[in-house]
Parts: sequence; C-alpha cells; structure tokens
Amino acid sequence: MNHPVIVLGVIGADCHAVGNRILDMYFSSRSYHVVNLGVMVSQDEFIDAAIETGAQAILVSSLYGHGEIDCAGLRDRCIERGLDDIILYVGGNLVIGKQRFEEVAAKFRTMGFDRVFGPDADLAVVDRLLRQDIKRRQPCS
Amino acid sequence: MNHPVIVLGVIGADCHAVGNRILDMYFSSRSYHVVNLGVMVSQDEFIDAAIETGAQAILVSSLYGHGEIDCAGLRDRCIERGLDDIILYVGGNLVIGKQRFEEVAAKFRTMGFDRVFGPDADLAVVDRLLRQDIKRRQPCS
Amino acid sequence: MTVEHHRLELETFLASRQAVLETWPTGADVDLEEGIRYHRSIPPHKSFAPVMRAADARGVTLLQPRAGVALVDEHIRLLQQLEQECDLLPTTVDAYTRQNRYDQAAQGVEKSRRAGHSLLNGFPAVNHGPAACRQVVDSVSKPVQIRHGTPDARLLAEVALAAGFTAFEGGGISYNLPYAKKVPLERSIRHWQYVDRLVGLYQEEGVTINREPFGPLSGTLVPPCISHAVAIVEGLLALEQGVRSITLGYGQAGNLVQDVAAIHTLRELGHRYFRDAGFDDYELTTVLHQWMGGFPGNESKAAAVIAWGGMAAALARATKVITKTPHEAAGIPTTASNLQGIQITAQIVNMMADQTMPAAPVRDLEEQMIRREVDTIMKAFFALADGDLATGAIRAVEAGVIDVPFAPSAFNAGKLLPCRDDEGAVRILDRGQVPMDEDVFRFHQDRIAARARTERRDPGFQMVIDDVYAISKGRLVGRPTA
Amino acid sequence: MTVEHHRLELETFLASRQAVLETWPTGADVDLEEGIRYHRSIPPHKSFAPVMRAADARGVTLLQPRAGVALVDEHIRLLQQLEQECDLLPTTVDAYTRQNRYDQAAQGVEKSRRAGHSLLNGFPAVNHGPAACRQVVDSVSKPVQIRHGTPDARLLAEVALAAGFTAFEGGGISYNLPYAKKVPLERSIRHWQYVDRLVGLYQEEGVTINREPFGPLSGTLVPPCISHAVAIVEGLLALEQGVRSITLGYGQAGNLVQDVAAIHTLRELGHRYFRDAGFDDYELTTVLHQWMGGFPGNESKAAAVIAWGGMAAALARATKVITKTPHEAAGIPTTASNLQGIQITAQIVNMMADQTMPAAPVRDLEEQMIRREVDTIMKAFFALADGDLATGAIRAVEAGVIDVPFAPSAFNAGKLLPCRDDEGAVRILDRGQVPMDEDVFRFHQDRIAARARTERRDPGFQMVIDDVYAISKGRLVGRPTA
Ligand code: B12
Ligand code: B12
Repeated sequence: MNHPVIVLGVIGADCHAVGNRILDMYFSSRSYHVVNLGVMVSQDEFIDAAIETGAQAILVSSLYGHGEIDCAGLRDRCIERGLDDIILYVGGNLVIGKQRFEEVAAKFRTMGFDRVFGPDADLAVVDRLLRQDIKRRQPCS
Repeated sequence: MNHPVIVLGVIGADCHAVGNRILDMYFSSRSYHVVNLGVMVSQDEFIDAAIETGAQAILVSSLYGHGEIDCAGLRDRCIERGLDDIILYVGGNLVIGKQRFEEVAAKFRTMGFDRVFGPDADLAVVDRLLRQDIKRRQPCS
Repeated sequence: MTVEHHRLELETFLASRQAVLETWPTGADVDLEEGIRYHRSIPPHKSFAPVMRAADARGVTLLQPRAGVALVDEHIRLLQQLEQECDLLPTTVDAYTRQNRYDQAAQGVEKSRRAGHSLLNGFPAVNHGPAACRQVVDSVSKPVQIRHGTPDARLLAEVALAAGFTAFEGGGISYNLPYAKKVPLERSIRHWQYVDRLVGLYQEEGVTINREPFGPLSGTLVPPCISHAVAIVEGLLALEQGVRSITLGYGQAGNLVQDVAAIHTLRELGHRYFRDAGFDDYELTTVLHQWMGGFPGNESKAAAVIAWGGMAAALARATKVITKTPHEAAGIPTTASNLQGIQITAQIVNMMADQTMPAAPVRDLEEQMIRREVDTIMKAFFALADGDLATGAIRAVEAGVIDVPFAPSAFNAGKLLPCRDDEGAVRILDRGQVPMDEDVFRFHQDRIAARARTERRDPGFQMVIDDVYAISKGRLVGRPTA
Repeated sequence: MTVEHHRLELETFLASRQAVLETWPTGADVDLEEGIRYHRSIPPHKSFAPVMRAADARGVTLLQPRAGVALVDEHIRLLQQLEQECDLLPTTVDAYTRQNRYDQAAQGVEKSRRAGHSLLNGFPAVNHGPAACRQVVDSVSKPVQIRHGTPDARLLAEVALAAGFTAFEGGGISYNLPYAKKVPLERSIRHWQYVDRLVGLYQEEGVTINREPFGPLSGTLVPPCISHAVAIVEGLLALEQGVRSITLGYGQAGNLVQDVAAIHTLRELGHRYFRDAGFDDYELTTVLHQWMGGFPGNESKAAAVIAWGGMAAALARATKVITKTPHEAAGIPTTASNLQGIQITAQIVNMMADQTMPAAPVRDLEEQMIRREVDTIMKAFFALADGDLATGAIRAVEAGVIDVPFAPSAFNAGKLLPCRDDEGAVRILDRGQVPMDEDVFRFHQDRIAARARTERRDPGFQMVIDDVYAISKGRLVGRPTA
C-alpha cells in the first residue's frame, strides 16, 4: 500500500472546484495515486472509477448543501456493484445551513460513510486516518 | 404648571456628561424650568435642590453601572426630608451589563421610581409622560 | 451549433421558444403578454432599473442579500423579513434548477415539505412556475432579482420574467465557466442570447429588465482584468439583443485601493466599450460582491469580513453591494444570520457614505494598470471575433485569452495563475495565454517578487494555496507560518 | 497649593508618600523595594514597554480590550479568557476607586460577593491591595495595564506598580477634565507629577513602566488638535518626572483620512516637542481607541463600528488599538462579548496589516492642518507657561486654550464647539478661546459651510446634537431626517 489509490470528486450538481483542486494536490503530494473526477460527479461515476482503478477509498466532497440528497444510497450502490468494503469518506458543507457537526456526522455515518469531515478538516489528520483505515482493511498485504 | 420645575443630574460617582447636557437642552426647549446639577450628584444634593426650587420631579441619570447601588434608598430619603410625593424618574444604563430591560425597570420601580427609562428613551415620550404625571399629582392646580 | 452576434430574429427566437417552454410542465403556464401587462403595472419603487438609476444619481450604495429556500411560503416569509433592512431583494435559485435538473428539484421540494424546512440551497423557480413566482413578487414591496448560476437559463428566464421579477443575473461566460463542467461555450452563449433577446422583447414593449453579468466568477483570486473583460463582453452581447439596463459586477479582491480602482474602471471601461460599439441608450450601474472566497468559521471574524466588504463598496461608490452573512463558512444562513449581514453592511456603508477613497498616485497607477490590461484583452478579443462578438467570446475562452482561475469548466484554459502581492493586491504569477503588455506583466512580476522577498521564499503555487486559505485563517496575504 | 515643572525632589516625594499610603489600609502593604525586585523578574513578553517596542519595530498593531470586574478570582478568569485572543491585557478600575471612594468600592465588593457576580464597573485595585493584584499579574502570560480615569491616582499607582503591573494610563489633564467635576487642575497635575515621579523611581532602578495619557478625553467630537495638545503636554510633564516609555493616544473620530492623519501627526509632533524639550532617551508609541462615543444598540451594527475602528487603526499603523464590544451601548460586556470585539478587530487588523492609506494630497492637507493647529495651541501654551510647563498646563485650561468638548469639569472652559463637515471630519464650529490662525479657522468654517449647504440648514448647535447621536443611529454625519 505504498501508493494507495483514491477517487476524489464533488458529488451531484455541485460546482465548487477549489477544495477539490486542493485535495487533489494534497493527496498527490503525499504519494497517493489520486483519480480526480472533479465536480458534478454522479454516484455511478464514482463507482465506475473506483472499479476501474481498483481504488481503496472514495473521498466524496459536497459543499453546496445537497449532500444529504446526493449521497443517499451510495453505500448500497457500492455493494450492489461489488465494492463490498471500499472505504467511503465524505467532507465539506454537507447539509443545508449551520447544523451541529456531531449530528451531521452521525447522519452520514448512518448512511454508510466510514468517516465524515467538516469544511475545516485538517488534511494531515485525514491523511493519517486514511492510511490507518486502508491498512486495517488489508491486514495481510 | 406652565413651567414645571425639574431637577436633573447624574447620580453617584458617574461622570457621563453628554446625555445630561442633552436632557437639559431638550427639557429647557420644552419650557420646563430645568435645574441641572450636572454629573456626580449625591442623593442629598438632588433633594436639596428639589426643596430649594420647589421642583415637581427629579430626573436621575445613571450611566456607569452603579445605579443600583447609588439609587438605593432615594425614595425613603425624599420622604424623610418631606418630599412626600415628588415624581422620581430614572434613566440610562442603570445596571451592570446587558440585562433585560423589563427586569431592570421592575427593580427600579420597586426602589420607588415612578418611571424607568433605558438609554434609548425617546425624549418626546418622556416629555409627554412627565406632563401627565405632573398633572395627575396636582389635580386642583 | 453556430452562434452569431446579431439580434436574434424574432422568428428564430419564437421558433426555439416552444421547445424551451416544453422542457418542463410549468413552461406551459408562461404567458408573455400577460407578463408584459403585469410589468407595466409594477410601480417604480418595486422595479430594479429605476431603483438602481435613482441610487446611481444620488451616489448611494444599495444593499442586497442572497436568499432562497425550497418552499414558496417559506421563501416569501424570508424575503418579507429581509426587506425590512435591505434595499433590493434576491431570489436565489437552487443548484438542481441551475443544472436544469427539475426532477431532482422536485424531489428536493418534496423532501423539504416532509422535513418541514428547506433541503434545497435555493428557490426552485421553474418547478414552482409563474403563478407561484408571481406570489413572491406580489408579497414584497421592493424590487426582486433572480440570482442563480445557470448555463441554460432560458426556461428560468421565461418563468421569472413572466412572473414579474425585474432583474436577472448571469451571462454566457460568467454562468458557464464557474458553474459548469462540460457545457461548451457555443451552447451557453447561444442560450444567453436567448435570455437577452427575451429581455429585449420586454424592452421593446417598454418594460425594462435589469441584467447583471456575474462579476465574481470563481470568487477566488480573480484578477480585475479578467472579470472586467467578461463583464464588458457579456454587456456587449446583451446590448446587441436589446438589453438596456446593465449592472456590471465585481467581487471584492481585498486590497482596498485595487478594489476601488476596479469599480471605477469597471464603470469607465464599460461605458467606453459600449459607446464605441455604438450604444448610447443604455443605463450602466455597478455592484460589488463582498468577499466571495472562503470565510472564517468564527462568526465575529466573519462579521469583520462583511464590514470590510461594505467598506470597499462604500469607498468605491458601487451602486449596490451584495452582502454575505456570519454563517457563510458553515451553510445557507438562517433569516437571522442573513439580517445580521445586512445590518453590519448597512452600518458601515452608512458611516462611510460621505467619505471617498482619496485621489492618490497609487490609485491612479492601479486604475491605469487595469485599463491597460483590459484593453489588451479586449483587443485580442476583437481580433478573434473578427466582426462577430459571440464567436469572439467563444474563441477568447478557447484561446485562454479569457481564463478564469479555479473554474471547474473543462473549456476553461486554467493556465492563468494569480497570487497576492505584498500589499494583498491580486497579481498575475503566470499569465498563461492571457495577452499582456510586457511592461504590465513585469509590473505584476515585480510586485510578486517583492512579496517573495518579504516571505523569503520563491514565488509559486504554494503562495496561491496559502492565499486561497488566507482570509478564512484571518489574513489577506497567505504568509508562510513561522 | 503650587505646582512647578521640575522633577520632584526625592525628599519632597517621600515626604508626601507616607500620607498617600495611609489613605487606605492596603497602602501599608505597598513595598516599593520588593516591587522593583519583582519587576526585574518579569520576562520581556509580559512587560508592556518591550512588547510595545517590538510591535512598533515590526509595524504591527496590537489588540487590547477593556475589562474589569469586582472580585479577584472572577477578574483573573476574565483576563485568562481574553488573553487567548488579545495581545495586551487591561485591568479597568471601577468608578468608586477612580474617585478615591474606597469605602463605596468596599461595599460594591461585598454586594458583588453576595450577588455572585460583579456589581462594580471595574476592578477595585486599591481595595484588593498589592498581594491580590500580584495574583492577577501572576495568573496571566501577557502584559497588563491599569486603565482607569482617576484625578488622584497616587495610591492606585503605588499599589498597582508594587504589584507588578507594567503600564499605567492617565494624566493630570486627561484624567481630570473628562472624569471629574470639581477637581482643580493644580491638584490633578500635582498628583500626576507624583505618579510620574513614582514611575521615574522605578525607571531609575532599571524598571520601565509604560505610561499612556488618555487620548479620547470625552470621546465625543474631540478635534485632533485638542487631544494632541493634551497628549503632548502630558508627555512633557511625564518625561520631566523620569518616565521613559510613552504611548500617545487618540480616539477614532470617524473620517478615515482624518484619523490616519491624526495618528501620523501624533507620533511626529510628539517626537518633535519631546526632542525640542531636550529629551532623547524615551520610547514613543501610539494607540487608537475604537469609536468612543455612543454606540448603536444592535449588536451587528456595533460589530460594524468595531470593525471600522480596527480599519482606522490598521491603516494608520497605530501600535495598539483598544477594542470595544458588541454590548457597548448596553452595559459592561460579558466575557463572550468582549471576545467578540477582539475577534472582529483581529480579523480586520490582520486583513489590513499589509495595506496602508495611500499618500494623497487630501491626507497631506489634513496632516498639515493638524500640525498648524497643534503648533498654535502649543505656542500659546508655552507663552502661558513662561518657563514652567506644569503652570502652563493649568493656565492653558483656565484660559480655554485647551478646551475639551462635553467635559463635565467646572474648570473646563466649554466654549469650543465642534461638529462634522460634509465628509464627516471633526471641525471647529466655535473656537472659543482656543487659539487658531485665521486661515486655519476659515478652513474649518468653509468645511462646515459646505455641509450646511448640503443639508440646507444653518451651521449651529443642532448639528452638534445630531452628530452626537449619529453613530448610534447608523451614520457618521448627523444629517437632518427628511
Ligand atoms: C467560492 C464559493 C463559491 C464559488 C465557487 C467557485 C467554484 N466553481 O469553485 C461560486 C460563487 C461559484 C459559488 C456558487 C455556489 N455556492 Co458557494 N461558496 C463558496 C465559498 C465562499 C468558498 C468555497 C471555497 O472555495 N472554499 C475554499 C476551499 C479550499 O475550501 P472547501 O471548498 O471548503 O474545501 C475544503 C474542505 O471543505 C474539505 N473538504 C471538502 N471536501 C472534502 C472531502 C473529504 C473526504 C474531506 C476529508 C475533506 C473535504 O477540504 C477542502 C480543502 O481544505 C463557500 C463558503 C465558505 N467556505 O466560505 C460557499 C458555499 C460552499 N456555497 C454555497 C452555495 C449554496 C452555493 C450556491 C448554490 C449559490 C448559493 N445558493 O448561495 C452555488 C453553487 C452552485 C452549484 N451548482 O454548485 C453554500 C453551501 C451551503 C450549505 N452547505 O448549506 C456555502 C457554504 C455558502 C453559504 N454559507 O451559503 N460558491
Ligand atoms: C462617552 C462614554 C464615556 C466617556 C464620557 C465622557 C463624559 N464625561 O461624558 C468616558 C470615556 C470618559 C467614559 C468613561 C467611563 N465609562 Co463610559 N461610556 C461612554 C459611551 C460610549 C457613550 C455615552 C454617551 O455620551 N452617549 C450619548 C448620550 C447622548 O447618551 P446617554 O449618555 O445614554 O444619555 C441618553 C439616555 O441614556 C437617556 N437618559 C440618560 N439619563 C436619563 C434619565 C432619564 C430620567 C431619562 C428619561 C433618560 C435618560 O437620555 C440621554 C439623552 O438621549 C457609553 C456607551 C454607549 N452609550 O455607547 C459608555 C458607558 C456608559 N460607559 C461605561 C463605563 C463603565 C464607563 C467607565 C466606568 C469606564 C469603564 N469601566 O469602561 C468610565 C466612567 C467613570 C465615571 N466616574 O463615571 C459603561 C456603563 C456600563 C454599564 N452600565 O453596565 C457604558 C455603557 C459602556 C459599556 N458598555 O461598558 N465613558
């Protein structure tokens, strides 16, 4: 797992490109192999890319507030399409309005995301957690 | 009561002079006879002046937050000194900190003030109420 | 699909109109004639163009928030509360509608109804249709504008204008590059010709609809020359279709002198290019958008960013200012938070209403630079246009002559690299294919070099990243942390 | 009582000292020698003078709130929370202590204890005594200043300095005219000579205490020339007694150009007069106080006023800025509200840290006017002084050469009448006995006349009243309401 493969993208009809650009740069510089789908990515596009590249994780961004609607069912769809234990992270301004982060995080964890991040996520922490999670899922590699 | 006599002053160790200056000008222009004691006025100075000038009302200002301490006992002291039914108004930033005005007003009414005003008092309203109150106290004049 | 720069023939227009109206059921309810009659009954104080004109004449800066929620009643309540404190009202449209995904918007409405609060990031005007939109306009007593981010806004414009909205934001470049990924310029320019032609139709009937190209673009380190060029090109395209009331926009960049210079030159250059193109029967006003990049999460710090934008708008005498809210970093604001943003802005704009940025050599220099940069880009644009400005716009983007930093569109060159100088002005680190005179480019390089010396590091992409985060971390210039 | 302008003889000083220390029991606990030893152990980052010096060298603006509550523990908790976000700490003293009414302060402490929260508007440092004050200084990790408003601050200074506070605000004029009613200037000047001599004693022992004349005076429409003259005179009096670290202050007046010009000239003129008087071994820094007049009650609007003051401080590069809070119009702020004021200010000061007010003719004119006004006042002051500056100060106030608008003191002339001009700068409507060159006075009159034309009314006292209320009602210039 020297160069873990991760898929990045901004889900739904969301055009916020800046954070995505920065995540790409950050993870690339930390020697991930980054497959960046950019903005306005559908659930199936995420899954297609993950299958195609054998990715260990999908990092979904949602900034514009429709995250709740856009992300619903992504975990099921992954399983349906054979990605049984791919790591799913989600981050950004996930819901409409200023809501308590704990509640938002709980909501998205219930939806099947392994970890949930706010817009002020410290990327170094994300990096550390992601490596841990990837390691844990592939104990014998 | 064409030219009602009123005593003005800022009570205690309070040096806030601007509001006092404006109250003086305002009531003078409304044909009150204004006896202005300025800032840092003691309870007895208020009462002395009221007795001396036969004032119908004392308008106490307190801006600096010690109003609760400085105004305690003023009504009793008035009665003690023979000003049995002089009108007592108080206004300004009467207590320490941002507190609900209703509670502050209740507190000062309990202390014997006839009316209590905040720093955003509309002086035209004060004028109207004061005339009413003076009239009511002197029904036969 | 070909695009040509001339006023769409009424027949061509009407021919395509039917198809547009059929893209969603509410299109059938659009009644142009009735709309025009309704507009004629709108009193001037409820219509954008006259209110902007009056503000311009008095030299005051009007306040406009952003706001939009999923349900009609909720949206009306929101606007009714906002209009207590602001001068101009918005109706911000949700992101599904912006992508013409009316079915998803319908789902959003449904879910919002069930949840009892809005799950959409805006008001789905097309789904609600003209009658419901009319209710919105009727329920308030100030002018209302449709604000969105829609590459193909034809149906939205049909619905909104027939309903009685008196202003419509956007343009074929400014609502494509920052808002879309795969929409070719040919398409968005053509679709915006349609919108402008529709506005022109109203104009022919004596009904003036205000049009506002979207100034801030990606909201992220956009050099004034880029947003000015887009604003002017979109203005020219709109005028050609018969638009007569235009508000040119600019997103606060952060250096006060540069921001004031930007608003001044935007007005000046707008007039110059419009008149040179033979137009003289139009009205031009300006808008400054308070800081459009990432905000600090702390609400007090956000309040300072808002006040700062109000200061820039007032000093520059922008005709209006679009306000942000203390919730900006977190999410769609509550009504209370939106009101706070307006109140902060009102206080600062009013306190500064009698003051101006002093005439000064550095301001002159800044204005001179913007003028020269814009003129160089416009010259290249006219050369590429070769007589047809619509084609020119498409080619200018294709050639990277117009290049928007951080825009998600696949059709954006993305070669231009901006970063701040030592005083926080936005300069150009890499000009990509954007044409610039050598001495002007050297000016940018020198300024960035001065910053590099202060920071003891080389100019480069790390500066850009640091600048992207800077305001949210409490500074304007992204200095390396010690 | 006679006052003379020379360094108090050590013997005279020590002779009066015993009486001072006996005015309240805690005076007995003052141990000068131990205090000096303690000060020598204070690390530079906890001492005012070096921290101000370093900020000055780096050209940054430090943040200092106002804060003080009745009880020691509560006060420590307050400062510990504030120091998370600010650079310099205050200990604001209550109003009974300011009037040497230690018995009433004692009652206030008692009542506060019973109520479980502060009923005093500040920290009664004298009542708490040196050991408790030492606890305050020891419990925080940033420099702490005593801020008050005390005509006779001799005992307060003894207690505070022995306790380890490294800065002390005030002066014989600035803490008399705005804060007292019946204290003759002779008395306050003499008592402040004592304070300055005490600071000089510490200085002789190698311990630098920062001294700050109170710049804003009545906080209400004070023309810069008045507050500058007071600052310079108090600076000269302090230097004579051996003070070596001086921070000259100014309260934001509201017109950005005037405010920047004021801070620049304050520094420049301070240096000029101090050097002309033969001093060269001192440090001079500046402080801008955010808007000191009536605030708007709405907290968002108050936030804008706070940001505006931060903007002025940053553009002027004041060495520090004293912050207000969103609770200002209502009452002593909570810790949270105080933190908000600091956060708003931090964000704006940091965003503006790399920008300056452009050099411009209007700024030069403004600076030139302040220079000429101050020079004329200082000339009259030196003439009245006839060789003895302390006497000069007394006579200048008596003669109305120094005249503070809206000051409550019976010894203040109260003839000077200020009001704003059309751009919001504070001008002089009636100069009273303040000496001004004719052409300078005409400049003021012309500017006010221009405003009068705009407002279609005659210049006069109604303008002054309208200006007093203006900021709290959301504007800078008190225009007549239509
Ligand atoms: C710039 C901006 C825009 C620009 C975007 C330009 C572009 N194409 O990129 C423009 C002006 C075009 C725009 C448009 C809109 N915007 Co916008 N925008 C912003 C703004 C101000 C900054 C975003 C940004 O670039 N930040 C800087 C980057 C570096 O940070 P970031 O995006 O947050 O990404 C970081 C983190 O979130 C995190 N992260 C993100 N994803 C993930 C994923 C994982 C797994 C992890 C670990 C971390 C992570 O790491 C990233 C890097 O540090 C934000 C508010 C804010 N943050 O201050 C609003 C904001 C995101 N926008 C918002 C909205 C609603 C819109 C619009 C719908 C218009 C509207 N109604 O106001 C449209 C969107 C249309 C569409 N189709 O998407 C809302 C979302 C509301 C909500 N969630 O409740 C916000 C929060 C503003 C607000 N408070 O209303 N916007
Ligand atoms: C200017 C000012 C000063 C100046 C005063 C100069 C002078 N000598 O006049 C200076 C800088 C010297 C000063 C000092 C202090 N101040 Co001061 N000051 C203010 C400020 C900013 C404005 C006051 C003002 O002039 N307003 C304009 C006039 C026109 O309004 P006004 O005074 O409110 O008066 C009107 C109304 O109150 C009303 N009114 C007043 N009295 C009455 C009476 C009646 C019967 C009626 C009907 C109406 C009425 O009508 C008036 C005219 O419209 C206020 C806060 C604010 N309001 O924004 C704080 C404020 C009053 N000060 C305050 C304090 C605490 C002090 C100090 C103790 C220092 C400190 N700890 O911060 C010292 C006081 C020392 C002392 N011995 O008194 C606090 C009081 C706190 C509280 N109540 O909880 C305030 C509220 C600020 C705050 N939020 O902390 N201050």
